Parts: sequence; structure tokens; C-alpha cells
Amino acid sequence: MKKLINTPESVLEDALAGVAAAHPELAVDIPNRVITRADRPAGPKVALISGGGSGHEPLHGGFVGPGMLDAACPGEVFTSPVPDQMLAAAKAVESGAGVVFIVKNYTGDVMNFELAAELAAEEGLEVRTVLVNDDVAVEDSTWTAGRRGTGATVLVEKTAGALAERGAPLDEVAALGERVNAASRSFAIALTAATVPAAGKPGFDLPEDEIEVGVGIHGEPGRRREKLRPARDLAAEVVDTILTDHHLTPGDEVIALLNGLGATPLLELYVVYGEVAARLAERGITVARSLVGNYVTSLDMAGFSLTLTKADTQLLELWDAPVDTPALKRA
Amino acid sequence: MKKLINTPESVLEDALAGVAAAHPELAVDIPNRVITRADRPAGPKVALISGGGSGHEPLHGGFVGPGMLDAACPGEVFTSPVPDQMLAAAKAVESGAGVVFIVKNYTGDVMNFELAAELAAEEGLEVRTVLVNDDVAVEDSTWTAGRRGTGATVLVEKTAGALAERGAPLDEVAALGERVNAASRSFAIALTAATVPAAGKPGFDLPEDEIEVGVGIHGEPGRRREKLRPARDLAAEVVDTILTDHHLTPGDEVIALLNGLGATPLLELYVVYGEVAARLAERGITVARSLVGNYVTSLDMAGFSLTLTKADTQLLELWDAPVDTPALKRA
Amino acid sequence: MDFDTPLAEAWIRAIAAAVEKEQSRLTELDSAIGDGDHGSNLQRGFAATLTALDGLQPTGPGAVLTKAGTTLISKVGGASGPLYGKAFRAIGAALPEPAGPAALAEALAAGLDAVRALGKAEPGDKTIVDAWTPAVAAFRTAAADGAGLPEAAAAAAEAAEQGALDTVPLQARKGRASYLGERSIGHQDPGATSTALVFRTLAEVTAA
Amino acid sequence: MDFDTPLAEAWIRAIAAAVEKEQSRLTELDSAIGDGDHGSNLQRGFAATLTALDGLQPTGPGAVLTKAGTTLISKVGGASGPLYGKAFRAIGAALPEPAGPAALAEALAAGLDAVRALGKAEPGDKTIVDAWTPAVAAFRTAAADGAGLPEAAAAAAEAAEQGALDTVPLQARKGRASYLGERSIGHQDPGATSTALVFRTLAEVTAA
Ligand SMILES: Nc1ncnc2c1ncn2[C@@H]1O[C@H](COP(=O)(O)OP(=O)(O)O)[C@@H](O)[C@H]1O
Ligand SMILES: Nc1ncnc2c1ncn2[C@@H]1O[C@H](COP(=O)(O)OP(=O)(O)O)[C@@H](O)[C@H]1O
Ligand SMILES: [Mg+2]
Ligand SMILES: [Mg+2]
Ligand SMILES: [Mg+2]
Ligand SMILES: [Mg+2]
Repeated sequence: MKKLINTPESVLEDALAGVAAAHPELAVDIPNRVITRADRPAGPKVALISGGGSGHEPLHGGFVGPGMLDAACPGEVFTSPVPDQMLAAAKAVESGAGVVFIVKNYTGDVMNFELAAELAAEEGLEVRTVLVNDDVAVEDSTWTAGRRGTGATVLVEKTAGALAERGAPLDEVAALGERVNAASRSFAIALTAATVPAAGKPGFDLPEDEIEVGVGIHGEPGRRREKLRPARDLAAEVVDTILTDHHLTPGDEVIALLNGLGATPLLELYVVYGEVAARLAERGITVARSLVGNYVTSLDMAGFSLTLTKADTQLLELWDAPVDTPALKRA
Repeated sequence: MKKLINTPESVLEDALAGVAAAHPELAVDIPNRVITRADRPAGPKVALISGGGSGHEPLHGGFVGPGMLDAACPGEVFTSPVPDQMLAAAKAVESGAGVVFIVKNYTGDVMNFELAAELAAEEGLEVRTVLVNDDVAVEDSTWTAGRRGTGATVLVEKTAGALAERGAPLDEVAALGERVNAASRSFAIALTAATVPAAGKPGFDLPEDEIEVGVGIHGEPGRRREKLRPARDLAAEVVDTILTDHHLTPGDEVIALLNGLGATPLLELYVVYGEVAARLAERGITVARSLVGNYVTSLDMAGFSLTLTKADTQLLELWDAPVDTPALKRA
Repeated sequence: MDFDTPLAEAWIRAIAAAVEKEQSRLTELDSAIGDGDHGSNLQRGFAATLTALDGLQPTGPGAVLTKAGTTLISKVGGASGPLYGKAFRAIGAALPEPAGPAALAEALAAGLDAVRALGKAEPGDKTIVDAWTPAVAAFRTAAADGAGLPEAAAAAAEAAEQGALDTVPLQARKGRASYLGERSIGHQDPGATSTALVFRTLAEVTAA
Repeated sequence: MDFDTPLAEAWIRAIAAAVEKEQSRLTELDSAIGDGDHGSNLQRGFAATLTALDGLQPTGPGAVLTKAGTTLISKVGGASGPLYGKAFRAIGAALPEPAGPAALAEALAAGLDAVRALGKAEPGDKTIVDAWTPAVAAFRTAAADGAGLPEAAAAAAEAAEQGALDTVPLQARKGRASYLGERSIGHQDPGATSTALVFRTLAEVTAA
């Protein structure tokens, strides 16, 4: 394992020290592992808090700032944060209008946020939880853990953040978050596995000519393995898989997030995005907005995920609203 | 070789199609390989044009937009562009106030931009060239090709872009670019080599526990190879190497760019940045501004480069000025 | 022999030691069908319980286990943190002092109930529940048959280990492994494996 | 035998074929001390010269080489594009028609001058110049000694190949390889190697 770290045990703490040094606009509570806006919103405002395992940067800490999150709770690498973090964050940023937890649907995240919500309620805070579960690679069933939350998190955090910034009340912000999640679908393909520092070797072995299709962002293997194919074919398959599940029809507008998984050169992401755009055009879908880059990563995994969110006037307007975070800025 | 591409031959063209699809705010001339702002600056304004081999994205196309570049000329992967591109770009964006070529100091880039400047002069355009040569890993001598241009390019393009946006005349913009370059030093360490699509395998082999110190951004091996050490030690060595060459003294202010080489997880970059900041503090240097992320990459190379630019009031003000490009935005 | 405060402390310390020793095996199992952190998650959590116990003046075995559970919730994260945390808190809360085999059986059953209430897993879903369920049943049966703590715990450990082994052919329906669908078949569940350690160490400390 | 239009065309086509064939070797040499693109750079450039020649009604051998040079400048990029481009343009400009061995020698020398004017490399800097310089000298000497085109070109090819081999022990002082400092020693320069192909193909087409 080759990593720019001091020790596997200190990765999170050391990275938070770096975040603190790099971003004076953020307040980083290293012992409690909470990242908040250094400024305070003027009046009462619904506070948005997200969190999850580390290794997905810029998610979530990179999305803290005016117009998006009020706080982020980073867990250990690929491990959901603990309830104490979310409680500390909620107490730090609550300003009288309640708190929305944005939670990616993983057993650990769900349970830890659930315990945190209980603790917060005991302290008299009003909490709503928005569950993000957009990954069509996973079977959606009440008998299982359900679909994973991936790229849609960025869309939910951005749009709900914009709505909260405008002073919308708690239930409205939470409902918007749920609406955006329901309007979103994602699918990912990996060329290599991620190496968790504490594990010291890749989560799975992938031969030189094979890819994992429908992979998750925690180094979980995908649903199947197949031969590497040209970007054009992969893009078409990913688009088609999402469209089928999503019931999008010609004429629909989408926001498209083409996301690098961490080790994918931007040059390749653009190659894939060109093919995604071409395929969507073939299928009659209009891309109203797009975002190409590393937003929800999986450490050093090479590959990409595509998220398509069905757009409407309100969503586009919230997507376009100003935001000022380390990883997403818009005037 | 595992890459998200169609064919090695079509990488650049396919990626440009993706850039065009992803960025309606840019005009992408795919046959001529020129990326320009889709909008036109209002009055006459010094036009900034940069370019170089592809594989360093977001450099340079990602820095085209108000407040930074007017045009970028992407060459084949790791191959400087041809004079025709720079000539076409100059003709497209020149608005009566002259053109500045921002050129990284590599033999190929220098010669191709030189031929382009000759052709542009023949067409009656006024051209100045700013050469960027900030890499302290390379011996600085008139008998050699001289120092390579790396991370300082971002600083030069940003600050000169801001000055041009304010209507400064040609010579002033060029002089500022040269001043920023002279105030900048960079140094890079790689954990893995980059794989050029057309070559099909990594530029060099690096054992599991070794790193290349003083590496370039084209897959050129570095000056020496050594064992991987903790991020703290690597950061200290890089900082010290730069400070020694740069003659910075306690009390000096810098702009720090900690740049990922393409396949480095942001989590690791933050770990390194934390150590860089700590070392600079130990040495009495104040970081006035910082930027952490992938800005001057080398395809799928893992590693980082650090650029330190001695700051002063004018540079900080230009650095903070509004910019609206795909890869760098500031309100 | 009753389950008293020193025994409760010894148990937590024994789990911490076992987890430390088996960390890489747990992580390997989790790499195959999860995200490769189960070993380090538990190692971090139980290392923290040791520190927590060092500063504790326990009022009884229940207080020890409650403290351990609270610490696990605060330090582990992931799926296993809340599950083991809630389990130990529930065991602690249910534990009378002094606790004989029958009382410990009921406390362990309360731990299982807490796991199931939080995680909503059924037996056969390829989780912690698949080791914990047979362990509680074996402990209960042994206690009802008049076995002492060491015998009941040994029976529970054996049942938990068998339960962990029995997860191999199962397809996961809960937790991260469920994302793999059929590809989760043929691998032993990491959480069920760590649960087997929890019961094996109980047998060891009660036998000592 | 004079160096005429068909011969000029044949030369460019032969270079294109040789570069195609040796592409991966050139790239490998460039990977060792450069950035691994010399083969694909020249392949792309000379493939384009073929297309350019197809549409050309050349007015003489000079026009063929000038066109080839212009095309290389427009299509190759990198260090080798402007260098070979300027070289062929200079050869083309210097070439009278018809051109005997002495005239071709001077034209080739003009090519070398163009390379040196643009690239500022001295012999011994481990570049194209290290193959081109001895090749021009050998061609000149042979022509002065009364050799015909085939013999002069064969002497030049041999000298270029020897010059390329002689770059192995050199430390690069120009181009990308110079960044390696002492680590550039022990590798053959890719550009000198492609220059040897340029002269070998000249020998082949004049001998045919
Ligand atoms: N819903 C659940 N109920 C019971 N146990 C579960 C559940 N989900 C997961 N587990 C257990 O948790 C284990 C994984 O724990 P761990 O790796 O620490 O957390 P994570 O999956 O968040 O990385 C699984 O092997 C499984 O036994
Ligand atoms: N200043 C120079 N003068 C002459 N030849 C040079 C010079 N710089 C580089 N070269 C030649 O160019 C070759 C590399 O060409 P190429 O790989 O196509 O370009 P790049 O180095 O830009 O990738 C080197 O092997 C060397 O022979
Ligand atoms: Mg985990
Ligand atoms: Mg090159
Ligand atoms: Mg796990
Ligand atoms: Mg090269």
C-alpha cells in the first residue's frame, strides 16, 4: 500500500488538520470530528447536517458553507460517524429552525444517525432525516438494506441547502430533499478497487482487463465483473440502466452528475461525459445542467458514477442558486 | 492499461467533445483544438492564451473564463500543441489589446509557441510570451533546457487574468505574469507513474515501497528514487527544498498550492497539506492563501506537487479577484 | 459462581484482546463481502472500552457492560458500533447483581433483542444475529438444565461459532454484504464471526 | 542519378513506413528518459504527410519536402514536431532541381542548421543533433569524394546510426531527458534514433 499518510490510525485526524489549515472559512473541531461554517447564518435557518465515512472527499466536508451544508460529520475511512458527532454538530449549528440530517442509506449510517436523532430529540432539538438511496445497482426491496446512497447526495445537499438559505421551514426543506432523492438515480463502474489504509490492500482484485459493474463507493465489489469495453459502450450501458429504472421519457430534462471515483483522470471523465451526453441525446433526454469532476469519491478507486436527476423549474433554480463551499462554488 | 477511453488515438478529440457538452460557457473548436470563452469580453482586453500537452486537466481548458484565460490550446497527451492551434486561438480571441502566451518551459512547448508567435506577428498581432519555469527539481542553467513549468502556471494564469480583466495594457499584464513566475517555486513527489494511452503502460516502474522525488508532470522519472516515508517527512522535505531555493525568510507571506497529480485521493492531499502548513509555520512563513486539489495533473499519477508563491498586496488582491472558470470560481 | 464485576471487566478485556488478535482476519472477511473495516472498527472500539474501564468505579457488572456499550456507540461507528453498543447496553441494563446463569441468559437475550430492534435483521440474513441467536438459545438451554456459568458459556460459544460458520452458504439480506446479491454466498459473515469471539471469550473468562 | 520529385516522395513515404514500424521502439526509448510519446508523435505526423502528399501537385523535390515539413509542424507538436518540421522545410527550401549528391548534402546541412537554430542544442547534448551532425558530415565527405546518391546516403545512414548509438553514454542537456540529470546516462536518445531512421530510409530509397 502506497499512501500519503502518517499512519493508518491517524488519517482522519491528520486530514482534518489539513482541512482546518486550508479553509479558514470552515471551523474544524478535530477532537469531536465536526466541520461547520466559520460564519453564522444571520437569522434562524434550518440547519443541514450530513456525514458519513471518510474517503469520499470532497463529500461531505467540502460541501459545508453558505448555500449548502451547515455541518459535516466525517467518520473513520468508509465507516459511518458516531452519534456523538452528529449531536455535537446539531448543537453547534442549530439556530432555532430545526435540523435536517442528510443520510446516505447504509446500515451503519442509518443506525448512527438514528441514535443521534434520538439524543438530539432528548435535548429538545427538532430533527428530520432525509435518506438518500439512489444507486440502481442495488435491488430495491424492503427485505434488504435497500439501495445505497451515492451521487444524489450532492444534489440533495445543494438544493436543500439553497432552500434552507432562503428561510424555508424545516418540513419544507426535508420534503424537498426527499423529492430530489426520489428524482435521482445513480450507477457506477470501477476499473480498480480502493485501498482502505487500515486494510493495507485493495478491497478486491481486478484483473488488468476487467471492470466491476454496479460498484459501491466503499470498496464493496459490484454486482458483476466483465471485460473492459470502450468508454462509449460503458456510457451507453450506464445511461440505459438508469433510464430504464427511472422511467424517464423523451423530452424530460435532467441534471447530470458525472462523478470520478477518486483516481480517474479528468481527461477520461470528459471522454465518458461526451459519450453520456451523446447517449442521452439519442434517447431524447435533455441535459439542463451538468457537473463533471470528483465529488463523491472512493479513495483511490478508478472509475465513475453517473447520477441523473429529473429536473423541473424549482430544482434548476435551487441548483443554480449561489453556493460557497470548498468544492462547489457558484456566484 | 485500463482507461476510460474509446481508442488511444481519439482521446483528445473525445475529451473535447465532453468538455463542449459539459460547459456551455465555453466554445470548443474540436477540429482546431481550441477552447475559448463563449462570451466575448466587452471592450478591448489583453487576451490570455495558454496551452500544452493534454493529460494535465483541468489545466488549461478548465481555466478558460472571465478573470483567467481567454483561450486554451490542448495538445495530444503530454505533447505540446502545434502552432496552428495558438494562431487560431489568437485570431479568435484577440480584441485589439494584444495577446499574452503563457508557456510552460518545455522544449516542445517553447518551440511551438515560438513558431506560433512568429505566425501571429506576420498576421499583425502583438504577442508577448510569459515563460513559466518554477520546478526546483530541475537544475536552472543556461546550458540546459532549464526549469520546467508546473504549478506556478495556475498562479500566473489567475493573476494575469485578473489584471487583464481590469483593462491593464499588454506589457503590464506580461510583466505581472513574469513577476508571479519569478516569485514561485514548485516541487513534486510521485507514488506511481502515469500511463500515456498511446504507450499503454506506465512511464516508469516503481516498486511498492518507493517514490520518485522531484518528478515532472509528463511521466518523466524524477531526480532520484527513495523509500516511501510518512507524509510528515515528505511535506517537510518538499517545503524545505523550496524554501532553500526560494530564499524565503521568516515573516514572508506565501500563496500555497498543494496540487494532486491525478490519482491522489483528496483525503491524502489534506493530510499532506496539514503537514505542509505545520512545516511552514515552523519555518516562520505565513500562508496568506491556499488551494488544495487537482489543478495540474499528470493523468493517473499518484502524488503531489507544492507551489509556493511569495505574496504581496497586489498579488493577493489579484488572486482574490473574481474568476469564473470550470475549475476555479470565486465570487 | 456468579457473573460479577471482575468477571464483567475480564470479559470486556478478553474481547478487546481477541479483537486485537483477530483484527486482520475480521477485516479480511469484511473485504470479501463488505468494506474491509470490521476488524479496525472493533479494535478501535474495544481499545476505547479499556480506557473507559480504567477510569470507572463500577457499581456492578451491569455498569461495566453499560459503559462498554456506550463507549462502543461513541467510538466505533459503522454498522457494528451501534449494534454491539446497544447490545452491551441492553445486557448491562438487564443484568441483576449478583447474576447467575439464568439471569445472564436473559441479559444476553436482551442484548440480542436490542440488536434485532435496531438492525431489523432476521436469522438467516447473514449478520451478527446468526451467531447471537443460537448462542443465546444454547446458553438458555444449558442454564435451564442447571449448568454453571462456564458450561453455559462454553455451549453458547460453540453455538455462536457454528452459527458463524453457517453464514457461509447464506445470501446476505442486510448490511453492506447485501449489495453483492448472490456474490455474497460462500463467504463467512464478519459480524457473525466477531460475535463468536464475544461468546468464546465469555467461555474463557468464566472457565478461568 | 539525381534527387528528384519521385525520390523525394518515396523518401517521405519510406520514413512514414519506418516510423509506423518502429513506433513502439521509439516510444519505449522516450519512456525511459522522456514522456513516452516520441513514437506516436512521429507516427501521427508522418501519417499526415502521406495525406498531404496525396493532394499535392509538387513542382519539384523541394516542394515535396517543404510540404512535409509544414505538415509536421502542424500535426506533431512536442519537441520533435517543430524540429523535424523546420528541418524538412529548410531542406526543401535549399534543394535545387535537379539535385545531385553535392546539392543534397548542402540541403541536408541546411536542415541541420534549422534544427540547431530552433533547438539550440550542441553536439553531445543527446538530441537529434547527435545523429544529424555525423550524417551530414558523412554525406558531404562521400559526395566530395565523388560518390553517387546511394553511396553517400548509405554513408550518412551508417553515421546517423552510429551517432544515435553514441548518445547512450551521454548526459542529456536539452529536451525532456535533461530533467533526469545523470539518470539520463545509459539510454539511447529517441530523437537521435528517429533521425537514424530518416537517413536509413534515404539510403534505401536511393538504392532502390
Ligand atoms: N442490520 C443488521 N443487523 C445485524 N447485523 C448487521 C446488520 N447490518 C450489518 N450487520 C453486521 O455488521 C457487520 C459489518 O460491520 P462493520 O464492517 O463494522 O460495519 P460496516 O458494514 O458499516 O462497515 C456485518 O458483517 C454484519 O454482521
Ligand atoms: N533542443 C533540442 N534540440 C534538438 N533535439 C531536441 C531538442 N530537445 C529535444 N530534442 C529531441 O526531441 C526528442 C523528443 O521528441 P518528442 O518525444 O517527440 O517530444 P517531447 O520531448 O516534447 O515529448 C528527444 O529525444 C531529442 O532527440
Ligand atoms: Mg464501514
Ligand atoms: Mg511529449
Ligand atoms: Mg465494514
Ligand atoms: Mg516525448
